[in-house]
Amino acid sequence: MTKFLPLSKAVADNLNNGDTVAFEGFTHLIPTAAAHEAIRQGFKDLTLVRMTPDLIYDQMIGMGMARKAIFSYAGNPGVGLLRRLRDAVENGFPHALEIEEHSHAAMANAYEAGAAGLPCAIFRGYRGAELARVNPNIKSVTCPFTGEVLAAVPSVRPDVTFIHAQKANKRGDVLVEGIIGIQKEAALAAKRAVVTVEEVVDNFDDLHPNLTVLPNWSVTAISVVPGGAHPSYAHGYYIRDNASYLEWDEIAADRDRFREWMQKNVIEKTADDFAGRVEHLRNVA
Amino acid sequence: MTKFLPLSKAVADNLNNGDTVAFEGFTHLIPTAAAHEAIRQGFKDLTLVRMTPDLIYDQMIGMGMARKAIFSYAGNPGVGLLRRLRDAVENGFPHALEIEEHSHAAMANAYEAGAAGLPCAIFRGYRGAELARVNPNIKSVTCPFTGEVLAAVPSVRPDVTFIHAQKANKRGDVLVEGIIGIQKEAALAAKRAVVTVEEVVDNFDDLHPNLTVLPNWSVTAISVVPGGAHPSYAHGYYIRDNASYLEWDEIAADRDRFREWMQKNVIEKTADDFAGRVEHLRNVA
Amino acid sequence: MSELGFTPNEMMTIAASRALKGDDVCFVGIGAPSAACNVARLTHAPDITLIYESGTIGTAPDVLPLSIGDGELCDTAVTTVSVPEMFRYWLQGGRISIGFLGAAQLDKFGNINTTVIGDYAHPKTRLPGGGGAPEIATSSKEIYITMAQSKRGMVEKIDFYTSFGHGDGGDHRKRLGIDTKGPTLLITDLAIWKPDPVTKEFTVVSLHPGVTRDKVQETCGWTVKFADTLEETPVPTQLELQTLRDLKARTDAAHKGEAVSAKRGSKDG
Amino acid sequence: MSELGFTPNEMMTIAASRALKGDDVCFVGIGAPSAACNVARLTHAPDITLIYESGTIGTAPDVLPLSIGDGELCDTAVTTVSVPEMFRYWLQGGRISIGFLGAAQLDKFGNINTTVIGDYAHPKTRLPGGGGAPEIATSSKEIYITMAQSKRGMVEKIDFYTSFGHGDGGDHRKRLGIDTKGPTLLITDLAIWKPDPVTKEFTVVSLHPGVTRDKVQETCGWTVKFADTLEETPVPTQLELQTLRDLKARTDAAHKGEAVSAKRGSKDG
Repeated sequence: MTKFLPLSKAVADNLNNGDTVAFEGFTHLIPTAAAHEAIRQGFKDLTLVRMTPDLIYDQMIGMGMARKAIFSYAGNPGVGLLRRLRDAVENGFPHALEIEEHSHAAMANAYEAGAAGLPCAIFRGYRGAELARVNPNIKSVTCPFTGEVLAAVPSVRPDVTFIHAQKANKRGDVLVEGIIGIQKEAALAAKRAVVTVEEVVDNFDDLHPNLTVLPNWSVTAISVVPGGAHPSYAHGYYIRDNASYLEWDEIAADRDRFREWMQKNVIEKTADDFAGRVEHLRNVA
Repeated sequence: MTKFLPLSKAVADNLNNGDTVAFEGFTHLIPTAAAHEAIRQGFKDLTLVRMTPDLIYDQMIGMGMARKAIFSYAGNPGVGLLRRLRDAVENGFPHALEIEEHSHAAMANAYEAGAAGLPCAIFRGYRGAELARVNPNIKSVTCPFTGEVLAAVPSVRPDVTFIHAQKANKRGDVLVEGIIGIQKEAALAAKRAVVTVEEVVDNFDDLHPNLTVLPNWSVTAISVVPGGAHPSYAHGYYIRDNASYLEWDEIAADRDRFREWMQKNVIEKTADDFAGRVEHLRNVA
Repeated sequence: MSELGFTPNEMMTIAASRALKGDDVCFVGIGAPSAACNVARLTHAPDITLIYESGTIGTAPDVLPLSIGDGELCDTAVTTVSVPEMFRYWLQGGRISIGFLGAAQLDKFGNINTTVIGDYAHPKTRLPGGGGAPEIATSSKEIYITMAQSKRGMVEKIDFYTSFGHGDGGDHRKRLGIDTKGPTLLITDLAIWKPDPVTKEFTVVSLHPGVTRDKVQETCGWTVKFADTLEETPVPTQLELQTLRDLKARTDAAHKGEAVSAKRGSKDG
Repeated sequence: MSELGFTPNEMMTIAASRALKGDDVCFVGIGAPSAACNVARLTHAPDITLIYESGTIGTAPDVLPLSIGDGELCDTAVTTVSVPEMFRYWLQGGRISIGFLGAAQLDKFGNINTTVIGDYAHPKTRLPGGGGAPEIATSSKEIYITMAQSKRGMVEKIDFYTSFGHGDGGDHRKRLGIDTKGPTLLITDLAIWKPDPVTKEFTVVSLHPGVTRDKVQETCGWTVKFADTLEETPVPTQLELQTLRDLKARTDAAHKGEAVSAKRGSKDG
């Protein structure tokens, strides 16, 4: 059964140094507020899992919190490279970063297998692709009926997954809608699932029965953080702050400027500051 | 791109003697009208696939149309046994029926793998269960990471799948809602997918973006048959005719009574008769 | 109805309902398990999560479904998912605390047959088959079984292992690499049974009111073991009985075709 | 803007858009592919199905998404599915007719690198990586590639095989058991290229207006093959140009933060 907690406590209770953690979000609903809280609490030695590590993992890597990254596309979506991640991989700054790199199909299947309680996923993938040469966690399985050789990857089973969702009801059931991405799988694949939401509503009685809902007993903790996905977006609440993504490319290009920005915009701030950041992006429909 | 066709033509164009065919529906949305049309057209030598063969497969088997059945639960749901199927298995009447029997988990995974274009599915199943001894299509695969032995079954790839859905829009996109069962997977796993619907609406503009919709280019043909799921139901249109399921138990118990009932209620009827059968079951909400 | 004011079947359902707790997540088989789970929900365990294999999660039907996929289950559910998702994420994912099964044939180690009577290839009676049971039996954290006693149903040796209980007893599950508990409770119309901690053989721990040891043995195909201290199952409370009977009455009316409105489709035209 | 009245980049996008048909189902990469696909949709191919890997199927955005997951894509889609479903049912299921990719590095056989420049373990430049490309390249029925020409981008030997094109050429795909066609079209800012039927080496079949053979060779890192009969790409029509420019203008405005309303959430409170 889930608990409603302030974000600082939800993060402190559920994340530990050395954990394998996923802050998931596929462009939409990225749990920025949760990631910033983890940065403020200064965790170390994390294995960061995500299909599309973007600004928040660039920030955590730049702050020296990550030992390893497991991912399939490490870019600033639509803008370019992740400069702090590059600095870690190319120059070992602030320290070396181990990487385990996959394709999207592999990661999606690995999360799905994790949610399904399986040790591995099989799929038709990596044919002719060189990742299979450099990543020892890409193996193969032979179909016992046709003899076809299929790719196999270990399932993703994070110690804890953080996601952002549109809303919870008072019982603690959680709704994700719009581009639902990999959130359900990431939450169900993890030992613990922490969800930040835009708001809490009385009940879900009017929801269509086939939407993506996580029942309260499948969620460890919920924190209400309006705007908590910024500069990503929450469908139905506020739009993507594309300008911030463009700006990040400059901030992250310089080590000092990065540290200053983090100090001013993350370390000295709280989860409560997110609501103000999305004010100009809110729906006027 | 899909075509809107009268049911008789949709069945004639897409089903052939000897085909592997799924008339799918998991209690909800069973494509009875399509099955009755197939019975009227007198196909032979079919391999019938379905998780829960119920009245319609009992009818097709009783009419001697099936060579083989692939299934996971051959019962009249909530009522008891399927007496025509029993007669075929136990007494070879009207002729012998080959069976390939699985668990629900296996069939669900096999359809899912079929929709995903894979040759097989793996899952944690059949442990200690005797079906693995009598069904040569239950094999195993060893996880290359953990060494765990998982069950493997061939994917289901029907020549043609028939499903019933609530509605299509004018472009031919199809909506399934409520207990969605295995319909999407069954349709996508097949070479050809034929859908009967309750009605056609102008567009789906007001639908929530995350509902179960089959785009028009993934559907071969659509036929409008109001009431086409009876005695099953169409959520939002009419409720399940539980009394008919109870009655079937008596009809199917006797070979002669069965033939008479089929003659009167299927052979001498058309798809147009379904609308009248659900009149008393329609929503008064 | 006996002179006790309730039937053995009612006692069975109510005793089974008492075993369920508010934080349980139950994968519900149809029939007696469904009645027991819903009585629990309507009495002492309002927060219990009931899951039917048709994909309805957290359902709260007003009448008992005739099938596992009646519309009422979806109408009242927290969410309704596809069947592959149900078996992959929710059952295989290890989220079910109690798998609740019935049985056509049962042996003393909780192995269940619902497939065939006689030889598989040439059966005397072809039964419906396993459905979800083979994986419910091994993926749920524990299994409760409920059935009315009879010599035909409770047998020394079942004809087919549709779903695995404790196999030959002892650590047989463990030897197959199955790390869930398996059958931990059997509730019949006459008694409550629990597996012996070592041999895993079902042992009577409580007799329902008015039931004798002889009666239990007469309706069971194996030599029954009784616990050293045998309890008597508390009689149904007025609330339990009334809840069960009301549920059955609503259910019978609905299944005879008195229409319950079909609600909650999509919002468009 | 050249004296021709359009830029090479505009010509590239428009030439690419012309290759798409109304019954195509396109898996769309971000950037140039996205612009080309949407120009096609807004001109000669209104029924084209555009799919982005974020799960939006049959989307029709009014502005180009900055990322593959902008809200506009979901707002206008026929349906939006989960990412595992996208990669399993729609891509791996064989339902994509055209996979449309860009490239950081490309070789003459259509092999693409978007992973690293230099050695994988000690890269000179760490690029974002493959994302969906490794499986798009092998599961789509055919692959179109679009990129602006440069010696740095079009190289004799790529540093890393992020996604497989024709490998070493000839029947290399077939030898790996890959039964899809692979790259069948390359559209650059200077020319249209198609693979030689036998060797599979990209060969220039059409030069864009005002482009010379020398210019194509100067901006390409391998020795360019030209078809015996070389076409000239028709100049953009007024409709094509206007459509592309309007789309870009709307896009630029939106990405600078002028809010487009966030529509179509759930209907409840």
